[in-house]
Amino acid sequence: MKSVLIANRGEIAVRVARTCREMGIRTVAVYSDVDKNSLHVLEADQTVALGGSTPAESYLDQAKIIDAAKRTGADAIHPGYGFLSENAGFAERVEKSGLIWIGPPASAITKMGSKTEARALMIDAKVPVVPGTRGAVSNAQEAIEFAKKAGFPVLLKAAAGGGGKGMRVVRNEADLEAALGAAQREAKSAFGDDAVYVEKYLEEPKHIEVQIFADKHGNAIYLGERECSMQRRHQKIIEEAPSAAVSPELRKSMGETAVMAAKACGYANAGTCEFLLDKTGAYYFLEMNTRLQVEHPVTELVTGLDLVRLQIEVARGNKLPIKQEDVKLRGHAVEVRVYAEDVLGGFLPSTGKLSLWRPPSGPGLREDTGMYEGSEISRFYDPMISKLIAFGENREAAIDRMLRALSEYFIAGVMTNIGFCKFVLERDEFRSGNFDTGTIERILLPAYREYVENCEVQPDWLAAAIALANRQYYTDVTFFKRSMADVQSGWKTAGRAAALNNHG
Amino acid sequence: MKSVLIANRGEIAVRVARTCREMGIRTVAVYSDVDKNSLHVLEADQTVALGGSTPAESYLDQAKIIDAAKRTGADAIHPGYGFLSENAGFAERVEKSGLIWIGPPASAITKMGSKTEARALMIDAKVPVVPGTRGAVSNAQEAIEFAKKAGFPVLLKAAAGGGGKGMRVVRNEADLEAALGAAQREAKSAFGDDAVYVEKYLEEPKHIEVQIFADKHGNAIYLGERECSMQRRHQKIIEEAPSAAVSPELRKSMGETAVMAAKACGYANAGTCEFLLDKTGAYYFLEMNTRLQVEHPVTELVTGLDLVRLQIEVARGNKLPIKQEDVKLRGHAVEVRVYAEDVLGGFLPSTGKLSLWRPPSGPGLREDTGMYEGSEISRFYDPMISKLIAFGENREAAIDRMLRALSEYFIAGVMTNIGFCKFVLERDEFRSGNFDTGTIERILLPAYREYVENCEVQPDWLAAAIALANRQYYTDVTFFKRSMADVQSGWKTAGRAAALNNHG
Amino acid sequence: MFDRSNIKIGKHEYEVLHSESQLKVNGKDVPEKDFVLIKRMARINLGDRYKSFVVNRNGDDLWLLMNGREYPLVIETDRDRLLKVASQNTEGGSSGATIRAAMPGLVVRIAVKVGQTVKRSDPVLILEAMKMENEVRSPADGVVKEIKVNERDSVDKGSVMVVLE
Amino acid sequence: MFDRSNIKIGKHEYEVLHSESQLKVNGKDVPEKDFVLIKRMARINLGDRYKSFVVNRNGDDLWLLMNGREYPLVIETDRDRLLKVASQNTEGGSSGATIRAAMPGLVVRIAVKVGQTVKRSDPVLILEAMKMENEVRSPADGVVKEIKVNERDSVDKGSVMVVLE
Repeated sequence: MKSVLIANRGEIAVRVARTCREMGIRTVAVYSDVDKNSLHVLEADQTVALGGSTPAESYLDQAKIIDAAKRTGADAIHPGYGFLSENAGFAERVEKSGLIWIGPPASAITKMGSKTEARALMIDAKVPVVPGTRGAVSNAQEAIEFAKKAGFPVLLKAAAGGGGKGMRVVRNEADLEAALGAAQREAKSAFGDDAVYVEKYLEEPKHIEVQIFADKHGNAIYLGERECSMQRRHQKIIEEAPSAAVSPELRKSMGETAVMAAKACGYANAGTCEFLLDKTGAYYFLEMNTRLQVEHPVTELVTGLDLVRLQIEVARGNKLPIKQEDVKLRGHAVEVRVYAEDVLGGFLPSTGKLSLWRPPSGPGLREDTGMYEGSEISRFYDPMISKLIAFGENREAAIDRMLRALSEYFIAGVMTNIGFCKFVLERDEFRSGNFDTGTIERILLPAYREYVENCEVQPDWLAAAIALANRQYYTDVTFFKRSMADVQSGWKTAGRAAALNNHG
Repeated sequence: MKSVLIANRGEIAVRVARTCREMGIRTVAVYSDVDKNSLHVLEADQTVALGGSTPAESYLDQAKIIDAAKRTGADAIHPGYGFLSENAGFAERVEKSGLIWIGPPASAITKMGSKTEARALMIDAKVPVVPGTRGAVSNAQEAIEFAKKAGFPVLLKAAAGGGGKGMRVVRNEADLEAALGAAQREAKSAFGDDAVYVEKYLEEPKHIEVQIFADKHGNAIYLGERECSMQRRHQKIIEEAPSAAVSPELRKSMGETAVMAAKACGYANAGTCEFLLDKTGAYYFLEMNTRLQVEHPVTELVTGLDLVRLQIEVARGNKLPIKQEDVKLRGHAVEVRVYAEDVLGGFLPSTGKLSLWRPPSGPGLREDTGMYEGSEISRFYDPMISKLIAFGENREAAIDRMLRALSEYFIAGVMTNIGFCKFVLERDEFRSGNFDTGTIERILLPAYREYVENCEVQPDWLAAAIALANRQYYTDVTFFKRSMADVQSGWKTAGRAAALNNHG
Repeated sequence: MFDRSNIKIGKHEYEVLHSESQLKVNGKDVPEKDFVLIKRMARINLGDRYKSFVVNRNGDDLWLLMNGREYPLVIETDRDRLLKVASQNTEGGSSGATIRAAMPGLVVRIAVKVGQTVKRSDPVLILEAMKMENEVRSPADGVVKEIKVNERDSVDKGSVMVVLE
Repeated sequence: MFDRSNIKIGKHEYEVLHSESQLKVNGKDVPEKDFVLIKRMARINLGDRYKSFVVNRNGDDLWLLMNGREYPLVIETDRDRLLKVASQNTEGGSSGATIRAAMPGLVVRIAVKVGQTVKRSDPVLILEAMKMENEVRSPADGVVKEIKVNERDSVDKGSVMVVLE
């Protein structure tokens, strides 16, 4: 494998390209029209324009991507996460084109990718699963029947899903039909497949996932768990490794279960078994993600391994270079997904240009991003600015380090969730480790709203500081930035400056 | 300890402030006039202007610094490295003022800080040392006498020195007097002390140093070694942990020797024993640095510890939280000191403004810096832009990661040593681990000069790319930057643009 | 002598008076505090912990960004008021208007030609004063009758620069 | 229709003709290559590995920054030639080598005298900067024609210190 086409964008495309470069592998980036000035384009050895701006026209267009690989002489495709990463049809098409697929066999994706089929397989393998429908429901009536039997609330889930898309909690019968329609539409648009199934909704569980790795020679290992319960709208915001709720014994038990699950479907490459963990310590198989996860860096920091490197080694047909007993966890890692969004406005994306961007750095800190100062957060894609990952000797140190890092982050141009994440990281609910997948929406978001409303910011000082900052802005020649548009018309500039100050 | 004054500037001041913030300790920054827009000023909770621009007027002014600590209510002083960090008089003065000194006892600094006294102490403790004069030489004649006895070449070293300043290799008698004068002047200007002594200059040794840590209760441990042989003009450029030349047995032997040395002088806090290692595996005590080292991050990455946190814990009077058997090394770390300098012009500093600065990031990478886009590299201080540290599962992976990182680094405004460091990291001399403190100047620098002179850059392509870049610069409105000076007069802008292009 | 800034953060209004040695907010003295502004990154020491903010300019809009949140911001300084007076200083009318310099300055650019039709608030010229380029706009619809200055001319306060008809 | 750019990198000169669909360098067609320019960060695919560079503008000077090294760069486009008509700008070249200060600093010691013969890489003077004494060596064989600085003088970056012939 000498050349890899990365069928993705943003931070994960950059992240995969980085390891490829470290391994001496040439990278090919693909990009939509919107992304032509993206970092993943800059970081590749070669680039192919896919055209279009919607995912369907670009990163989901299988023919265009395979054609790009052929034209550039790539001999493998890495799908990243999202987009085509869990599309078994695509994986098959890639391999039929004579290219290496850096991911699990299409057959395993099919089995695990359909959540309904995966559930059946797990039941056969004696892995505990959450009660739910046998397969996708074809109409609202089927869903209602199951819900009445199991009891509300229930959870609608896209069979091909991930990342919270096509997911809905339904608390009573009246809402079910509308929610099902919405979930199916979302699923269709996100994954090209509208199959949705229904599960009993467990109240206040933890979302714990186990990273597994398997090679093509029947070896499989687990790399510890990740704590992913800090979610809003079913999307993870803060992830950790290890989980404060998982003892060494439980880790071993869940890890071995995850390896069993992988072996049951003939798995190879990186995969993640998601479990719900209840307060008694019982856990239920939720689904298996047959790809790299967004939050894989926390595992990398506590194991010292590079998971993309392992993916490539396994895809090359090599044996796993480590055995289970070589996996030694050390310290603690926390990841925060920094989003451009209006938290109190319902986590709505905040689009715009990153007119100022000074990310934190220093000891124990990693940042994975596809952004740079001047980047646009567009409406076409996920508004994630970066993933910030902090390592510490223990959980307290890692969390304190993350708080320090967030306090260093300067962003202008868009609203972000940084203030909210700082708030969460300081709260007892988070510090204690006693939180579940509903803690943010049930407790922390209302508390944050109240905190913001009653926030004593010593406004006199702030006003004074702003006045000084404004004065400095007009007298300090060092850092003033303007666009070329202003150069071309002095009038526009002067007009803007005057208008700016006449605003009051 | 609730508040720490950091008596330093640049990346180390920022690095110390970061850990303080993580520990909930308030930080006070001090700064010279030149540094008023520095990052370490922005990252502190409180700031005190020292005035002046030379070190003597600012970071070396003991009275000003202690006064700043008093006025801001700081209860401890962290000296960083360089400046007053190894000044026993200052350490004593700090403690007499009722402040905590985050460093070793003044008595240990005195013993170890004078290289001549340290040598005597080590000889008594049966630690092997390099042959040299008993103490500082008072005139050239003394130096010549020793050199004739021990044989040329000899090494002149500032008794209070560090960082290559006040150091000169002398290969024959004729050069000795002039070299001594230069070394004394440099020593005086850098450390306020012109004492210089003479050692036999060992040809082709490795520079290996051992990080030690001691508390005030008699406990001392070693945290493995660092390989620091990649030097130019006696200044380290590339450091690693562990060293490819150190076996587990040698590590234990050198570590235990270093701990002995620490105990011999009643040491507490972080310290580094520098050794010369010859090709037979014999090692000689060179000196002990009684402070944090520039290259401490490589040790942090392989041990998983935060050395500044440990410094603060020990300074608080706490016992070391770990024992020798808890120190577990994992993986490999490489540090590159990115300097603003003209490598082929004799490593001369390159001053200017970082008009473009895009540091690398991502997996396994840490950057410690006091810079940001727009920062000035001034002639008053060390022209280090940042320390880049790469971690990998093994030495190869760490080096490849560093190469990847350096290839991502975009800097405009000054020349840098990035191209040279990439060249070194790719060479067999470095890859093999078989290099010594003279390898850069003896082999790699001439090889680099030849490489650059014969470099085939496919100039046609480069010319075409520059033409396109230039066109885009004038048509792409997105990223054009100008200073406020241009805003004030549209004519100046137009004139400059024209002049710019009339250059041919 | 004090500079005055009126600051509106969200719905809260403040009058800030600043001189070399003193700061007053809403009439009350506020002693010197630790305030750092680098690039556009601002940090002020408010008690034990510092507060960071950025003032973001998006076209004509000003926003305060703090803790990931945006607050609408309005700033009016003495200079702004002077400019306002300047634009009122121009003698308007349906026909025939004179554009005078409201302050001493340097004519940086002239955007109109004799005989050119201009509408009210069209840019007429740029006067550099107080280290800023200040746009002088037409006070009325009309035709440029006479231009009494050249680019690079210094003008005194009150001198006629352009005559419209 | 082609746009023309004349590029001089160090001592090498190139004529680049570019249209929407074609690129010619020194008269030879060069097929399309992978070229990315974001912010001022440029990356071009030259075979297996990419090459990154930045074009840096410092006042009137252009520099190519590549692999940490600076190369003086001159770009003249068609547009520049049009502008040149107005202001003729020719540079009187000198044939002898000049030794310029590579950075601002303090002249600590001058090791040569006027009339002295020096060889390439002979020490000429010591410039103190960044707390280090930096030896400045002769770039060529020659005779010292003029010494424009004295010991203890401060010099700016780029200023001529010694002229050889």
